[in-house]
Amino acid sequence: MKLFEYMAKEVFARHGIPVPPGRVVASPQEAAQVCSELGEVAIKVQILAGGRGKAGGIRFAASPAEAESLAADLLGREVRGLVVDRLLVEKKLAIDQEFYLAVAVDGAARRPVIIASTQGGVNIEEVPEKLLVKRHVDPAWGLHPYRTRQIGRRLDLEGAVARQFSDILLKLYQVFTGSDAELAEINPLVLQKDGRLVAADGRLNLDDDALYRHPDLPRVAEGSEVERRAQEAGLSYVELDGDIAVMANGAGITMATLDIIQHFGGRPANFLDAGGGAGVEPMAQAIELLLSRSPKALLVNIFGGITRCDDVARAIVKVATARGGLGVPAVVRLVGTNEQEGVSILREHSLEAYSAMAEAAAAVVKAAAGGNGGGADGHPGR
Amino acid sequence: MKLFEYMAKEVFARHGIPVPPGRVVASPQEAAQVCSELGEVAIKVQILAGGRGKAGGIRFAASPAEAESLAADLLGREVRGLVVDRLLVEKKLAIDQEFYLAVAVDGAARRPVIIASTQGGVNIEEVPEKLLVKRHVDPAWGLHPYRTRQIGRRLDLEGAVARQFSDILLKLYQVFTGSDAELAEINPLVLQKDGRLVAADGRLNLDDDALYRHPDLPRVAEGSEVERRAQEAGLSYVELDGDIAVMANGAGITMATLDIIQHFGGRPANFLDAGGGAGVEPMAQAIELLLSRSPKALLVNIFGGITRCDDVARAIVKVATARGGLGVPAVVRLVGTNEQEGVSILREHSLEAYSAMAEAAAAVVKAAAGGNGGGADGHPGR
Amino acid sequence: MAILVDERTRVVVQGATGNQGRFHLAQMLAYGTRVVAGVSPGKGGEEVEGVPVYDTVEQAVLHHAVNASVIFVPAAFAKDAVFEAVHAGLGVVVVITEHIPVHDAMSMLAFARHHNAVVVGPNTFGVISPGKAKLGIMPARAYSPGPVGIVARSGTLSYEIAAALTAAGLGQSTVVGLGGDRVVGLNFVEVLKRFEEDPGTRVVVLVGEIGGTAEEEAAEFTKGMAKPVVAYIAGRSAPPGKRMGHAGAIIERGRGTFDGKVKALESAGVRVAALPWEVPGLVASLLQAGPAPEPEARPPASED
Amino acid sequence: MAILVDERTRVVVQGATGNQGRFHLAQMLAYGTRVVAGVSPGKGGEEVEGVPVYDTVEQAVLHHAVNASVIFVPAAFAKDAVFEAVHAGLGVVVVITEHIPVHDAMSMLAFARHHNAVVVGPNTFGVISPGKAKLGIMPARAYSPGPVGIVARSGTLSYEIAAALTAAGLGQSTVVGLGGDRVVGLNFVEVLKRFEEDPGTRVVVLVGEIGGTAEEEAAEFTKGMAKPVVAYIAGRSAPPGKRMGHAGAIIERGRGTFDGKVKALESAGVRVAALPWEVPGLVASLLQAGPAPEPEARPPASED
Repeated sequence: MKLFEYMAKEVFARHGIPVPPGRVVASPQEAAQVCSELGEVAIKVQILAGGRGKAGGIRFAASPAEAESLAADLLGREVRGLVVDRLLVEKKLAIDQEFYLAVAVDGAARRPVIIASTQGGVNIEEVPEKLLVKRHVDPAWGLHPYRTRQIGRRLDLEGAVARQFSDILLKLYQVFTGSDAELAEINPLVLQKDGRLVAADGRLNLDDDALYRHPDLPRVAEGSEVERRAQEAGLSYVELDGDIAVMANGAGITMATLDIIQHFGGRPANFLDAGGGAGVEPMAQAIELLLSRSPKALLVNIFGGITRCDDVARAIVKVATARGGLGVPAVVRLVGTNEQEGVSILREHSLEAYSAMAEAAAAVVKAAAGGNGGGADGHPGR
Repeated sequence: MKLFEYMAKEVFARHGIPVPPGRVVASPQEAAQVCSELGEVAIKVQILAGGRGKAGGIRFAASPAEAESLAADLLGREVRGLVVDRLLVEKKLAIDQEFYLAVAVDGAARRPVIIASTQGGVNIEEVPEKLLVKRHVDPAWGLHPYRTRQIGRRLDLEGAVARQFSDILLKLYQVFTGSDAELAEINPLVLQKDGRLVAADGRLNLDDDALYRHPDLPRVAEGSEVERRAQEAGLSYVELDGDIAVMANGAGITMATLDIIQHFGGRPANFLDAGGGAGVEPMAQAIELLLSRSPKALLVNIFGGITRCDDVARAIVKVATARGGLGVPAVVRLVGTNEQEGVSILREHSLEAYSAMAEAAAAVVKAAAGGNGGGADGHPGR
Repeated sequence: MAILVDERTRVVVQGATGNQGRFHLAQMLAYGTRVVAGVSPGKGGEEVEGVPVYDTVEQAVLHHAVNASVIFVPAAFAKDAVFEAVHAGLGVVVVITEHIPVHDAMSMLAFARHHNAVVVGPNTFGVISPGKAKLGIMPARAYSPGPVGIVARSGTLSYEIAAALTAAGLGQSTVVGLGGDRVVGLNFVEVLKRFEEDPGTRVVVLVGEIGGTAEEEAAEFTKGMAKPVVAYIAGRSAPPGKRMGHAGAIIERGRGTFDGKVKALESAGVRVAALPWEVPGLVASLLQAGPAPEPEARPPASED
Repeated sequence: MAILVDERTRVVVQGATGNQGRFHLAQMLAYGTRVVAGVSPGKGGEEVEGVPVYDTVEQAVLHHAVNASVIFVPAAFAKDAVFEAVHAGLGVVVVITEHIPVHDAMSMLAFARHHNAVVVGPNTFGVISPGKAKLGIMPARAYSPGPVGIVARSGTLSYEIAAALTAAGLGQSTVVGLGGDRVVGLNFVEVLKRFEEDPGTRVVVLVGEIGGTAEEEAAEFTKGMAKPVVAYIAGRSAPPGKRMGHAGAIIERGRGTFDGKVKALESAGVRVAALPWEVPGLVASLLQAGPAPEPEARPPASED
């Protein structure tokens, strides 16, 4: 789960990391108010996407009137495909130098990694490797001050700036571990003309699997309405822009199913991993969800291990019965545990099951393109 | 620094370890009041010594009147050589079983050690080794629940009691690390008849060297008046019951000096390690402190490394000058850095210096016994 | 021969009395795996399928010569379970549990590495050496003994491929699930290394997916391997920025793309199947072309 | 020959710009120790006695072939300094600093052990191999080169004994101060082991004191030693329950008594001196009786 900049900065500030004075606002009047308190301000759209500066999402206002008019302009606008409903209004900084500083989970190394650079304020992916300082942290021992000094030294920091940097990095690491974060990033970390370092921008991506132990941290809903419903139902669901709805069991097989649909010339409407061992009810919910987006066809691809093929069949029948038919051509591929029972249940409702993935995929692509594709149209008992 | 039982329990309770309801009191009236609130109570003298139960320092009262009279009896009394000025009045427990549980610094293993036993309520040193469960904790990884379960399992705990035990041990370990403790002990850890575990007694010995980072924890003054003054002056000083005052530099050499005095038939009045590299002023203070206890003789034994012999001589002369003479025979042994200057300074004030420890020790013993011992009587300029 | 687990593996199931634990303990036993103990705190003294349950792994080790564990405990307690297994000296720890917080995973994997224990997973289907031992939740009938080693990130996709190989008469030495999380104990390279050294493996199938750089690192490693490798990579059609179920399966900031992985593998000489059902054909052709298997090491004959 | 430090030891002084650091850096240099760098955060670029100062140990290691450190930083920062030295790969870390919190000590010593670094101290006078290198605060003139190894808990007492040996013409191979704290990096046994293996040491003097069980463990170890050991134990006159300066020097709950230690040592064949000035005589008699020294290992002669 990604936090908005202003939320990340609240967490940073709680840990003692200096952030610019400012407030999050939802109206032009509030923006004017903050400007009248702070003087010259930066007005920044709060969206969960990078590159907002280039997209015009960061403006500067010298007067409350200007702040009000800029805020009015930004609120409600779309930036990077996301509607702006919140702005962070902050005192404008007198920038001397910009650094990059982050702590992230390094999957390959299985350890936290600190990434720092003198090239702050830009997308870190665009900074050449030789200008990055990377240091892994052993979870057994944590981060100690000597390592933060080493990193500061590598950035050629000296004196008071080096000490501030060291302190901020120790605190950022505390934010990272203390919040169960996947990424805690300050970009840019600004050295102001008065010699003080401040976190001018902040990102904090939290581990969804650890949110349960952080009731104090804010919650941010991501994705579309349907994606959120799916998430609440415990499904792993991603919307795509095609027209063939897909349900499979297992992330890898689901991805492969999408690839195969594409291979046969079709366009998948979604990724939906029903997981291993899901029961009738969750799978029925998942199918309902897929159908709510009005696809041209539905492919259910099950290799039954823990997942029982008869449960899959019952889920399909349940939805079809409830809706008075699935409404779209449905292609079902069933293999594995209780395969025979599943196939029988489908047959009783005039649905045919495939056993080969290739055939099923070819059939669903044909069905979506207008042909029947060998599958049923999903109206049971017809 | 040792905390009183009631202070230790306050720390325990802050960490979520169950302790009996109760309050510390300093008057019989308060004791009666607590008893009227809690019903039957235990009244326990608060002293920094073990074995108070056998010494009559724990009593039980069934009524406020009884509590008042017992408290009146206990307050002001001497128990184990210490005057009682505080009592802990606690609800009396219905005891089913008593356990021992502690986390301590194991110097030999260089790691924390957990010690647990089904033989609680007695001096743990008297419990046979085979009835103790000992487990070391690697500081890199800390204590995890599985180890507390293992220890509970070794004590044959089951069900809800095992879960409570595991929880209490995890919290006691947090007390230990979080307070920079040398020892965090619950003895006995009582299993009550209602099935709940409670810390019936508590010890918490803190690391003096780490007190600076625990401003929130209470301070307890230990030792005699003179010992406290010495401690405040940063001296390592221990009172003994002899009559020859001793100052040396270094803990080992100071101990050896006491041994040698005893070897020659004398009785040392104190241990005083002036430390390495002490200056004139602290050493003068130290000598003042020794003389304040009116010893029969003074031995200063210096092997000068960082400590400069001329500084030692100046300190002695300074005290003698200020007091118009040391007032007791003083034997000085000076060897090492700036030895010649030191000897010259002493000579100028008619004080003789030895170079062999044996001779110096023999001389001071003789002087304390009434002879002059070859040293000076400490009156300069005579 | 096989890697990681075989007929000498003596297994404790942690979380043996939960629904999942019970079910898969029975399945593993039925497969012939030597499941000798279960562990569930507070349930010591019970039995599951005739297997004794203990409160702690320490006790299980005291009473049985356990050398591996399969963990089914809930995510919030999984880290503790891994620490317990590693502390008890078990050499292979298979973590089925999913949704373990990534900081817990980093911590428990660091502990395991410091103690030279191999952790498979978390969020893995496990490890199976067909005909010898099954430590995990995979459907037994997809597998048969043979010379093909499989290493996969994903469960069902690898079942699919194993079943296709089995159907084609191409049995497996060992099938290893790395796990679908961003941080897992074993990576492709470490498993490839073991397959390379295993006399029972003649061809290796690598089942990868988009995201991360594990496949690229594997490609680099295969350059030094004597044994041929076949790969299948899922996620060709996945758009950037969307996480496809697995924590790792996401193309972020241009890294971990399908094309990048396929290119890396192909330029290292790996045969990459465009579709899953092409794998058996590629394996069969390589088995025919490959070197003869080394004879298995045998114990010296008894002297009496 | 010597143990722990010798003429090849290349030293960084951590806390080089403080009063103590400066003074002893100069003393060590004057003794001939190869002090090649100093470290003081924020003071990089300065010099102390002509020795360059760096901000970090990492930099000192980059610029010089450092393999040992002497630490003078204040107690609150000492743990960090030890971590830094060990992380940088230094094999011997001498911690002069006293009053380090014991939890810090346990942590830094655990880190050092995990990384196979030797920590001498904390609260030690250091290590000296007379004529070769001095890493610490001991007065140089108390020592001379020779065949006696000394290991002590206490500084001044060991200076006294070393000086008496030197005066008697009995030089030292190496003198090691374990440190006066309750938790220290090296114990008697570990140092005895090194002396036993050191061709340059023929007799070992152990200077112990009341408290703890280190002397008893040492006694047990000496039973297996070929080289003779002489001991002196301070604290005969100390009453129980009183801590005599050193964190360890206290008879608690009947453990660590003078009599117990002397008995353990004597029954292991160690000659225990009743008074410090008896040590040289005992050493001299053992040197006369003992085996001839092994020839020192020499580097192979150059071929040109």
